Amino acid sequence: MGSDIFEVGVNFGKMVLIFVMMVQIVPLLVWVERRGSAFIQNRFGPNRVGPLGLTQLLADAVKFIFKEDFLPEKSHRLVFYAAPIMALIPAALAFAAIPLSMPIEITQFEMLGSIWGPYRFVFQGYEIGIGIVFVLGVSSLAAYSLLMAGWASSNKYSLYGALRASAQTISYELALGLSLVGILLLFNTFNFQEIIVLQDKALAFSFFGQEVSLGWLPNWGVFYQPLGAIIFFAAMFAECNRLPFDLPEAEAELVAGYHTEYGGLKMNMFYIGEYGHMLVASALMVTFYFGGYSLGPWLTEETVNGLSQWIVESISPTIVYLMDIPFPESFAAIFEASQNKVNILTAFVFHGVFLGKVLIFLWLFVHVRWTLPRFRYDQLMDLGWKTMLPWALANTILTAIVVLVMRMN
Amino acid sequence: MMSAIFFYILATLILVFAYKTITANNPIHCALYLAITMINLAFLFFGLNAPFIGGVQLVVYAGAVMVLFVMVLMLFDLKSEIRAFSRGLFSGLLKIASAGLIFGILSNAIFKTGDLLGLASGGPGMPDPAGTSRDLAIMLFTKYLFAFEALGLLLLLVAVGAVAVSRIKGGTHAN
Amino acid sequence: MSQLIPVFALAGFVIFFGILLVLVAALFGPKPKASKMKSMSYECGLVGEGQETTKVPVKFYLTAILFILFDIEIIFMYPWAIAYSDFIEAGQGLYIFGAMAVFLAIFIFGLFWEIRSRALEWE
Amino acid sequence: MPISGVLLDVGINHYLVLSALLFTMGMIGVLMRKNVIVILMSIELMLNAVNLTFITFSTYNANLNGQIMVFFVMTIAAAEAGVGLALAVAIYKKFKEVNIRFFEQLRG
Repeated sequence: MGSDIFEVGVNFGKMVLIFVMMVQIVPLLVWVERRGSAFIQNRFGPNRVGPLGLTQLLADAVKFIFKEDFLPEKSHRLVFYAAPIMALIPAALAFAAIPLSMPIEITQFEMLGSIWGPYRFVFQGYEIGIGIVFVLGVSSLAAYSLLMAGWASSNKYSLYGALRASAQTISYELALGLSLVGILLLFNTFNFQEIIVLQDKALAFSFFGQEVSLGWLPNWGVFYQPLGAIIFFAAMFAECNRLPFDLPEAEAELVAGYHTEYGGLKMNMFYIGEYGHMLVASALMVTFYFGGYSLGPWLTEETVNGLSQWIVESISPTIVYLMDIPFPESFAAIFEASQNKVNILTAFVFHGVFLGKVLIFLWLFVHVRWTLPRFRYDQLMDLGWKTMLPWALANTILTAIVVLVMRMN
Repeated sequence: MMSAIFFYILATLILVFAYKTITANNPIHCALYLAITMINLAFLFFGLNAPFIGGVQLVVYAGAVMVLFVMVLMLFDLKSEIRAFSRGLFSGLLKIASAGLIFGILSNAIFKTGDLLGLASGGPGMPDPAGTSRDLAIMLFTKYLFAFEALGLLLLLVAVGAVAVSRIKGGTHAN
Repeated sequence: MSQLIPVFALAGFVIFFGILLVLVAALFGPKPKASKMKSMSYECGLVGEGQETTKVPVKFYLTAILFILFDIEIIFMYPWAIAYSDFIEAGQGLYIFGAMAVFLAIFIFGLFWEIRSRALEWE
Repeated sequence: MPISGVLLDVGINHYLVLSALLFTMGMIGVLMRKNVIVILMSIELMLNAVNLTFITFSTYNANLNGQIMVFFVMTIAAAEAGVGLALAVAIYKKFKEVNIRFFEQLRG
């Protein structure tokens, strides 16, 4: 029973952390986006509030709270209020299924007068066996918030925006789902953790019975699936309703799309959903095609482990020496070197690697937004159905043939 | 204990939203409630060690079919129905009674034969949740291969049929 | 099962947080007197028509229905992709490839038929 | 081997009764509602109840045939929803009517 409560507590903490992470990425990304666009367009961007304008978004958040809570006439109250809440759910649920760092084994240790059993800690909201299908299913729920918002606002531009957005989302979901079949053919598993472990080694495969090995490259999916990676990334842009696919918000035609009638915190919630979606997109991209938290031969687990062992062993005595004050016996364990601390430090290093990769892709999102012009709606649908879907099919067939030839003996 | 509580929460949610689905006046509300019902059912499937089917339920039912329903309802007249239910007290009572009869027959069958099959207490064993997706795939492509190909053909026919219906005179896309 | 409790906890937490935000916005926002012009839906300054007279192209609906059908075909490929290597190792590689080739042929025929029949044209 | 499933504590009958209740609700919806699209939705509800029964028996018997059957049922249900809605939209475009009563008078 005690371990149950411990587990529930740990899980609850993880949930809160992951959600806070998703919510906190929004002000950061908005700041990066505004500064980045200013940089690209040779302007200044927000630079008055705080250092480099960093607290601009805090000021914005405070402003949002004190905005009027507006409900247009003839709107459907329940659905109108439910739509922004619904916008938060898909991104949060999907992000929690992605492993953020390597799982660590915590051995038995004693703290605060009681013994905490051996425990396997995963840096992941939940280890779900069929991760890919789960993430696809959860993120396909995103269409509801668009449709609900557009319909409940009782505004014809909102309705058009919602229909456009949802038609676009579902069209690109096909290319998205199909480009993942190549990854599944290669790795034969739905589990994110296993996919990452399979990528965490030097690039090596057998080709007509001959072992080809490129020791200096990691075994990343992108080297096997370049076309799939491109299709996946482009489809993800459309799923997030980002430029060049941001037709639902084409200002000149549709005012502001499905959230025309929303203001203040409720509109902010749509933004949290959108940026959360970007975060999920980048994390998925990293997990499928760029090795997740691992860096293959460039940064092996042994290296990091040795490094963190050295850090822990050299720092712990220093702290014990420096803090030459009598502290209670029960806290003594905190400052002693142990295998657990080495493991935790290693996990954090890999988490840093993961975050670094994700940040690169997030910057790509911003960069593309200020580089490419917007598509016309018919071009957008043509691209989705007539270009990306056939290419994704070709990628699937090609992968199947190559896998068949390579693995058959 | 935990799992029983979990089951009862899910079951309550499913029943409440299913009830809302068949009683809400506005068809769009019906569709949204049905979507919530289906999401909860997907989680029930996850709990029943059928994770792949749960995922498919999320992708196909909640993510595609119900979105189609919501979109179609938005294309229709947006005013909610004044009378959502068919009229007639006698026929209404008859309908309720026949539904009750079906439920009685079903529950009778459940409680009479549950012990007979020897399933009520635990059952012989469960499929291993880790291996089910792969076993399911292998079974699908050996034993059920013909049905699988037939379904592919059916989907093609439905796609052609939907376009054809939209083309006929007075259809959705007729000029 | 034990995987599912966190999923539900997270969903519940997100919904709770969302409701909290909506409530905060409702509580702290100013509440000026409502007026007819103000609560009208914003349609670029014209008198708002609302949605009752809105004509929506049925095109969207055809896209949605084709999406469902192709989505299911793609979902059918997932178990195939999972079991592909198992079949190859069992020496049945050509069998599993042929099984999917027939299905893919139907899929490709359907896709190109839709493109040819101009069902996916947007003007 | 400990089984990690919901069924650890609740028996098979709970699932079957839940499924029967869902099926009955769907049936009431089909019989009582007037809007043809809501009737289609009620049919989906009934199909879902049947799926739940399949999955329950599949899990309790350790037999995957039930899950495959659910897969097929989902496919057919989606196809049925697609065609049904296509017909409903076609009729609506022509007669501006979604009442099921009206459909009785369609001839030829």
